[in-house]
Amino acid sequence: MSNLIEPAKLTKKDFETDQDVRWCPGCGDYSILANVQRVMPELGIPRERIVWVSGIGCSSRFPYYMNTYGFHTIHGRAPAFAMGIKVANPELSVWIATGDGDGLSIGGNQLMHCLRRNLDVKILLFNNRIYGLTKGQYSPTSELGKVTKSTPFGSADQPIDPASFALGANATFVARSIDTEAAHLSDVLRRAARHSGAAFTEIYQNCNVFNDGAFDSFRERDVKAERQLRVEHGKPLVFGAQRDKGLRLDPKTLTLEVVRVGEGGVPESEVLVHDETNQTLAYMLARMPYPEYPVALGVLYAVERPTYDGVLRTQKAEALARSGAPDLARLLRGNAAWEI
Amino acid sequence: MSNLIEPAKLTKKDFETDQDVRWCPGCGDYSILANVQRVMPELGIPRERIVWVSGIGCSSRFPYYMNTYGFHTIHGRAPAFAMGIKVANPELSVWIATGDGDGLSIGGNQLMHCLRRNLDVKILLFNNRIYGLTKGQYSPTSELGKVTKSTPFGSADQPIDPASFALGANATFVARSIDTEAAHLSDVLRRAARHSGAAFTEIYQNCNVFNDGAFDSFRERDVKAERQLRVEHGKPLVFGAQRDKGLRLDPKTLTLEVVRVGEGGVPESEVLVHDETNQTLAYMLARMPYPEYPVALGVLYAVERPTYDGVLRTQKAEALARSGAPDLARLLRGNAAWEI
Amino acid sequence: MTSPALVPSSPTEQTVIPSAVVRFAGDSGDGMQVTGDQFTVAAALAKNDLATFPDFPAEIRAPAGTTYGVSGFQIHFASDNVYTPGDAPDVLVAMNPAALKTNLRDLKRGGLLIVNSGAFNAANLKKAGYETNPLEDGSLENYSLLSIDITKNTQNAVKDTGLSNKEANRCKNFWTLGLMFWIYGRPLEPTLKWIEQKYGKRPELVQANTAALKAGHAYGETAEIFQRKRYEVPPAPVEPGVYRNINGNTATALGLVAASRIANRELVLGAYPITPASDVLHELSKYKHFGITTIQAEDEIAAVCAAIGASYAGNLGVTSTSGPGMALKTEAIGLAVAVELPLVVIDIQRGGPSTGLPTKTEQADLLQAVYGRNSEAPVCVVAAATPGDCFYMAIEAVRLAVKYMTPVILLTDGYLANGAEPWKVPNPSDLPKIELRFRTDPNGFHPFLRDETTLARPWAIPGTPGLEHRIGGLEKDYDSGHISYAPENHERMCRVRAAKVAGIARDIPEQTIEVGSERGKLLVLGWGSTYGAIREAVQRCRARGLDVSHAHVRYINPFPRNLGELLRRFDRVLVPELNLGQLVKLIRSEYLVPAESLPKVQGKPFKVEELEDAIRRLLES
Amino acid sequence: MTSPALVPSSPTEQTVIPSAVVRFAGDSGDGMQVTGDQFTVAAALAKNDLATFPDFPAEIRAPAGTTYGVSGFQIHFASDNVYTPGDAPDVLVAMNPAALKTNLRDLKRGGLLIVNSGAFNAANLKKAGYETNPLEDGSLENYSLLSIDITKNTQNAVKDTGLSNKEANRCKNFWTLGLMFWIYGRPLEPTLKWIEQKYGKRPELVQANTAALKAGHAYGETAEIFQRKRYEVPPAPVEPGVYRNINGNTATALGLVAASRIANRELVLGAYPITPASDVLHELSKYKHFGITTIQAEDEIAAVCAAIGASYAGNLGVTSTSGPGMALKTEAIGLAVAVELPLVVIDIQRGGPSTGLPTKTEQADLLQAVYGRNSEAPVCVVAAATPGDCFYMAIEAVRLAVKYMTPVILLTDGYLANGAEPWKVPNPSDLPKIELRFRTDPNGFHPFLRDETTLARPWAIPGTPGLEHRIGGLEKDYDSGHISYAPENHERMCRVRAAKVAGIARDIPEQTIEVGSERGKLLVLGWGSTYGAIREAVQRCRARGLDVSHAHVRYINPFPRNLGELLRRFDRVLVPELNLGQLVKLIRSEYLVPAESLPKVQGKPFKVEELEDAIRRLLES
Ligand SMILES: Cc1ncc(C[n+]2csc(CCOP(=O)(O)OP(=O)(O)O)c2C)c(N)n1
Ligand SMILES: Cc1ncc(C[n+]2csc(CCOP(=O)(O)OP(=O)(O)O)c2C)c(N)n1
Ligand code: SF4
Ligand code: SF4
Ligand SMILES: [Mg+2]
Ligand SMILES: [Mg+2]
Repeated sequence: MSNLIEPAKLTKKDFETDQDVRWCPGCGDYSILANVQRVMPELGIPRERIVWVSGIGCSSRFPYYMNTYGFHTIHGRAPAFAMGIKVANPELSVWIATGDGDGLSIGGNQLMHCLRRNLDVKILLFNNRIYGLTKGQYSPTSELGKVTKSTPFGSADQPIDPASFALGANATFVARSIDTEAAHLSDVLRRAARHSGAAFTEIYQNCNVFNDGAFDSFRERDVKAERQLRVEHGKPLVFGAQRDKGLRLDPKTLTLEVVRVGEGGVPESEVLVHDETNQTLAYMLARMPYPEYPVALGVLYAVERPTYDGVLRTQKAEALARSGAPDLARLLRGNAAWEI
Repeated sequence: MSNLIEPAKLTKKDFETDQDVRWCPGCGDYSILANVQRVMPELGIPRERIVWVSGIGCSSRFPYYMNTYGFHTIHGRAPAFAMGIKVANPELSVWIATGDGDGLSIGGNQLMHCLRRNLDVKILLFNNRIYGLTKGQYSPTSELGKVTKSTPFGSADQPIDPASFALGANATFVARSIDTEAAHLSDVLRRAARHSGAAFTEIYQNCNVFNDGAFDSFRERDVKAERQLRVEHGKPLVFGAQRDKGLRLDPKTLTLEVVRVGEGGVPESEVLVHDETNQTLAYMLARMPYPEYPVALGVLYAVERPTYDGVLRTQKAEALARSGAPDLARLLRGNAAWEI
Repeated sequence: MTSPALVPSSPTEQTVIPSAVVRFAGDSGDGMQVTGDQFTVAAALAKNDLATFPDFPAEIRAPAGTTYGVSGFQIHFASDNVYTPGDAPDVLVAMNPAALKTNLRDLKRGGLLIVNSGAFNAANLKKAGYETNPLEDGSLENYSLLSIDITKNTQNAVKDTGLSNKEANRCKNFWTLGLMFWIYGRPLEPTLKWIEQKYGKRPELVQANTAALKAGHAYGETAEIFQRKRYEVPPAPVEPGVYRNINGNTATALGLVAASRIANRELVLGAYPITPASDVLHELSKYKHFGITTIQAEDEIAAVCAAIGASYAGNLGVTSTSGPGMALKTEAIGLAVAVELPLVVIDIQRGGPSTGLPTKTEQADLLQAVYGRNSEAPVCVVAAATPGDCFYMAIEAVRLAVKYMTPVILLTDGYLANGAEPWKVPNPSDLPKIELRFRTDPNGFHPFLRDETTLARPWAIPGTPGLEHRIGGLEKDYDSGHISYAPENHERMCRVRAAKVAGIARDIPEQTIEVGSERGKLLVLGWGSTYGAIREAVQRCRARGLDVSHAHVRYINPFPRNLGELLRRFDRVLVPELNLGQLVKLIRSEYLVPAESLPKVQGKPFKVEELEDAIRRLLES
Repeated sequence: MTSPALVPSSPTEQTVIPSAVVRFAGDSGDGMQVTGDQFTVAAALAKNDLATFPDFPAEIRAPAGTTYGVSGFQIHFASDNVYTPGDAPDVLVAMNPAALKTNLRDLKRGGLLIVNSGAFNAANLKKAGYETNPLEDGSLENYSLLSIDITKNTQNAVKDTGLSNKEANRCKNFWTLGLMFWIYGRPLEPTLKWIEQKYGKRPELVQANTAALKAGHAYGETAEIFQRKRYEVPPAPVEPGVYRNINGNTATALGLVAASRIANRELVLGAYPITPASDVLHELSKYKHFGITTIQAEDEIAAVCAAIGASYAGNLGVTSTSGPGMALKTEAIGLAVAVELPLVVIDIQRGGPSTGLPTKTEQADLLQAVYGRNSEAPVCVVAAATPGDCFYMAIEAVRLAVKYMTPVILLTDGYLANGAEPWKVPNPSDLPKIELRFRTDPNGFHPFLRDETTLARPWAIPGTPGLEHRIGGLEKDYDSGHISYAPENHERMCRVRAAKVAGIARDIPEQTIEVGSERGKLLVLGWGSTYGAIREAVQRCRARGLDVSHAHVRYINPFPRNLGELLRRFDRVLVPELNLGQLVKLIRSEYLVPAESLPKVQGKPFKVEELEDAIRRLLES
């Protein structure tokens, strides 16, 4: 197989499969799929070196629609499969598609350890704040008091914020985007792809069947400028159609406050500047209560740290260098053999 | 059983069992046990209403030595058992003993969900940064590069900080103490006991067999004043034998800095004051890199939020009030029965 | 438009038939389940015996018109006892080409085929994969085809109500139902009343659906073609009483509520959603005022652990799931065995292995239930035979769990879960008794002190003064309950745990023969949801003079105490199962009888015909 | 102090005996494992055949002097073949009262009992639960007691080395070893060399331990009492070759390394620590330069998933665990069945149920291995018979897994894991071959296209251009590999997966008889670690003229193709197992032979005597 010529430049079509896409019409998963299929060719990775791994859920059907290698595994464990794959063949570009149920309910432990290990994989968590595939039970990201089939009196547990969970778990890359924000999502995906290490991206995704409109209050065209804060490294944290609002730190209380910027308000210099290497800032941004604060989108946090697979690779190389070519006969003999 | 008289005031002895304590001589678990047995009587809860639940590990042997109800379950799942216990009988005072392996490796998911649910249980995580019971493999809290039986070339994964994990998981109470600091540990335990909701307490515990001295650099008598920061709500964050060091916020970089306080340094007014209701501050304190910063001990975070069991109880009471006494005959008939 | 009479105007034209099988099939959006439900109510009110089975698409909401978006509902109703929803429909209603495509092969040769010709346009034909229009290419000539433009007829019927075209189209199912009501001579009132209740808040919908229903009915009345196509299925000789239609999951949930009331103990369900088990969670979560708490746990492990925790604290701990979830619960079930706490585990089996066929039925978790734990960890395993039986077996599972301080696994399956049958509503006072005994006396107490008869340890719950004690998964001393690694003690404990579960055989009914004589050439031995199909097949074979009997085990571990003796009374034993042969393995190993396996693993129940054939082949061989 | 001769000075006094069983027992801190190891090396160098078994305390480091802190080491060495570490010791060395207390009952009546009287002080006696001093109260009169103050003798021997009292005491085990060497006429040099290597960095320790060893030896030489107590166990007729001592866990690990080299493929072990499996992880983690990657995962689920992921990516994916961990892995193993990827799962069984007896042995995960998954999820199950056999069965597991694209479960247990035997080191070129075939040709490829002979699907690994494809746990179409819910297809797929695993029977050796004739009155059928005990028992019974044979299954699913026929050649079949009867269930159900169970669940292996008794009883009944 070595007489391969430089592969022709790929297009979106190259990443589409012949399988009928079986999400509900109108599901936010479609736009994410299209977006990913558009971004993938830009990465310059041959299709055969890309692997999509997923658990179970509507979102976890994702690999079937990507014309790459794909492994639709069991509920919640995609990160563990990905660990085996990446460690076995570090040349592969490994992507995980998961949901708020798959990744944060049953799969919370695998996700947490994948992030802290900093395994070099890209994780897209489709957060629709509901279990879609099992037809509409509340998820760990559903709001308190959520009425669903399994909670007719409202859910009794506090939700978790995926990004803050990821930060608490020591992730090296944490980002957020929205299914319908094509350009923004593409930017975030490109950044995630370039990150060396576990890149965690939460994507707010509308489940129009069981949780329709969950994100409308900050996703709809007419409100989004006022309700979304697009963060960019080195840029001030301002938002609003007129870019007239910003985040300021109250150093006394160590809290963020939304301030009017410019005319009638504070000068932009008082507004915090986004520093994606600052874990504390990322954490504050991730956890801003909504709707008192806007929803922070973009790359909240990104730093480089040794990857799990990278360290293992180095160890292997060093061991080989140190011990020389493996000698099975010697190994089997051990160092306390005797001859008869 | 209703002709009970007010129970006599209990003493430490009342909480000791007749079982041989089977930890290694010198293990930090002994001091934690003694401490807990000392604090328990103060809580004024009759022994029969206290339940200790644990997973598997040296630390998880804890319940056997407490003369209360006790359930030594399976590895990592104590919080889930506790959920069933507490929901079934909210009158019980439920305590969990777990380890860094039990609670953060295999049991990470159960712990995370217990915290975000805010189940009203008290969780003591004995962090010895090693798997004791299985004789010394590295744990999720072991430092990167840790050489153990299972990692002769050093571990390849970044550790997780239990307190920052708990905060990211939305815990309502997060504290830290040390096995050997009897008074401090007692204070923290009393606070945890009083907290309504999931109270997470990490206790640094020395495993003198497999990870001896893990905490010596900030635990030993001669260094501890300089290396420990004892936080107290409303008090300035100062430390040092001379109380001449403090933490200041650099609002520009949103980072903490260690400053000299008083003579030749900054005035105490510039030092941050601990606010245990501030999640961001708690997070920063939990994550301060050591040894550049001191180790923060005490109640890092404490807020009240509805508890999972509390909400369920309310829902049940409301349902009963609304629907009246349950009528099984009517329920079985349903609303589309016919008679023949 | 003239309003049709609300009762059949010309009853004399009805052909009396003993039974009929009807299947409604259409797009997910076509409302086939509602149609089926209403048709079922009508059959029930006409005192037919009946059984129904819905066939949901695997996809949540597949694009309209696709074959994988087809939703179906089958009903079998008769003037005699009905045991299954029927092998092959006598009547198929196909609302679009996809529905025809996926369902036609089941229709009986010569059966009545009603299609909505209005949906047979080019786009839909293509989506269904038809190259030519089957209504026109002669491919349906083996059936009695009634091609009606139901779309147009419905639009006409509702045009005065001011509904949008889209909404008007949604009434098609009521038009169709009206027509079917006419064919089977059913009154319209109950459905009209239901429409009123259901859509009360939107009068225009009440009006439109009413109009559609009546128009469909009138179409039957007036269209020439129907003169010779009306049927009457007379009432079945049903025991008098109050009846309701019930599916297995609802019956299971109600059984648990009933058990909780009978035992006078609150119940905690720990569950994680999974098809086809989720409805047990959904149903139970409605009954907080019955003292039922449902916990939607973070995963199946937490769900079962929470249930065990609840039992430990003195509530009835229950967990419900399906195959993959069962696999995850096995470690914790092993703990419940070791600490000897009551626990009810409900496994609503589905097609596997792994994720498999999540929406289809199978009986292949049996060996997992009996053996799927590390080490010697015996549990009691029982299985429900019909949807209504789920109610009683759920109560039985609770009874055994608390009496023997043991996990009990109740096996049902996707077919029982969603299949429905009329169910005689029991009087609560007639239900079995469940007596709970909590230890309160500290005198001589230790947590593994056994009851001499049941071998159960005492249930000593936190909160009881003086009984403070510790339990756990390590081996315990027989005489003190403390941790013990002593060799002989371990064997003694393993044996007593096994003896305890084996002893349940003394507390359960002896195995009976459902149908047929007590000895003979062939015994068909079934378990679980195959009950109806086996029973009917054996009855039919006996009617033809074959020497065959039917026995159905509800208790699998332990088996009824007389089972071996009963099996040996027959020359041969055939074990039909929806797996590759699992019960048959247990039977062979336990009794050394050369039982033969009749496996089927297609995600579908047995057809009565398949079983008849197998019985005949076997008796002729 | 005079230095004793390094070779026995008076060889003529030695009694020649065919074999001996010696047990060393003392406090965890007494160095009994080192003593045992050195004694083993000496026996090996003397060309005895031998087997050893250590008995670690369950606690990590129990307080000194307690009964639960006793650590033991037993060795059986002989001039003939040795199959077990021996039922009951001929010689017991007890270093303190607790060791005496916990071990005495195993000592043969009249056996030699060497005790360190220096440790029999009031405090130690009390900790061991003695009310009177057994050395003085006449309770040991059934044994040949040698009470020596080893503590004092050791202190005297090392007093010149300047060690602290505490350190001096640590040399007691070498003094004892010296004495034992004298009794069995072993040379001191190898141990002296070992001491030199081991303590080289601390010369005072080298000096002290050397002195202690020699002093113990000299004590034998000079103390009157020993004149009639020296034994010689002549060399065994061992095949020439290079030997090493090996325990089961090391053998398993080396087998995996060897398999990886033979197959020329890197291997990934995903594991989560658990007793008694952890040492496989520890051992394998040393061999990075062999291309072995070990992942200590966050839990057992992640461990097996990582192994499957590694297999998917074209490495050899392996996971190792024990009972409770197995329970957690079952869901993922089901996925490996569904996606048909190679996977080796090693279950080092321990006492259960639940946490059970974590440090003790048991064979009770067999049915879990064979049946413990949801739905029809057949896997291959094999079992190792001896510590050294673990090496070969590990290779075999890898060979079958990759050839048949299937999970293979390799069962060993705590007894094999820690038990050791001399092992003839194989020449790598003599090892079985493992050929890997990766699909590279996109022509006509689909992921579930099967090899006609093996029925295996192609291994098509990411990175291969043109083979991009998707796999998962949903059912797949036989002909295209795409998701399919079609009924007949599902049955076809279930059957082909079953046929594939069943077909392995063609690829494994036929079942042979280990000992005895090919037909007869009684066959003792064993599996796993009971090999040695059964073999010896059957040999002894045959020596007494009983008509009994021994067969030992290494392949459990599928069974060897001739097994049924072989079983039927015997009047009766007895199946001894360290469980309540599991293999016997499989045998009865598969072959309908009335095999009888001989269960033992005590966390301990069978004694040869127990088996002999059972055989005799059975043949006499
Ligand atoms: C072990 C196991 N438990 C439960 C299920 C059922 N199940 C499938 S998907 C799902 C939840 C999916 O939620 P999410 O990850 O949010 O995906 P979505 O469908 O919302 O995209 C559940 C509970 C399963 N397949 N396997
Ligand atoms: C399912 C399962 N997997 C693995 C084990 C083995 N095991 C017992 S304790 C333990 C780790 C304990 O570590 P930690 O919680 O830190 O406790 P410590 O002994 O250090 O106090 C492990 C891996 C087990 N008992 N059960
Ligand atoms: S159920 Fe919701 S998440 Fe799933 S495919 Fe449908 S719309 Fe999308
Ligand atoms: S191994 Fe470590 S943690 Fe466990 S009891 Fe011993 S000292 Fe304590
Ligand atoms: Mg979701
Ligand atoms: Mg630990």
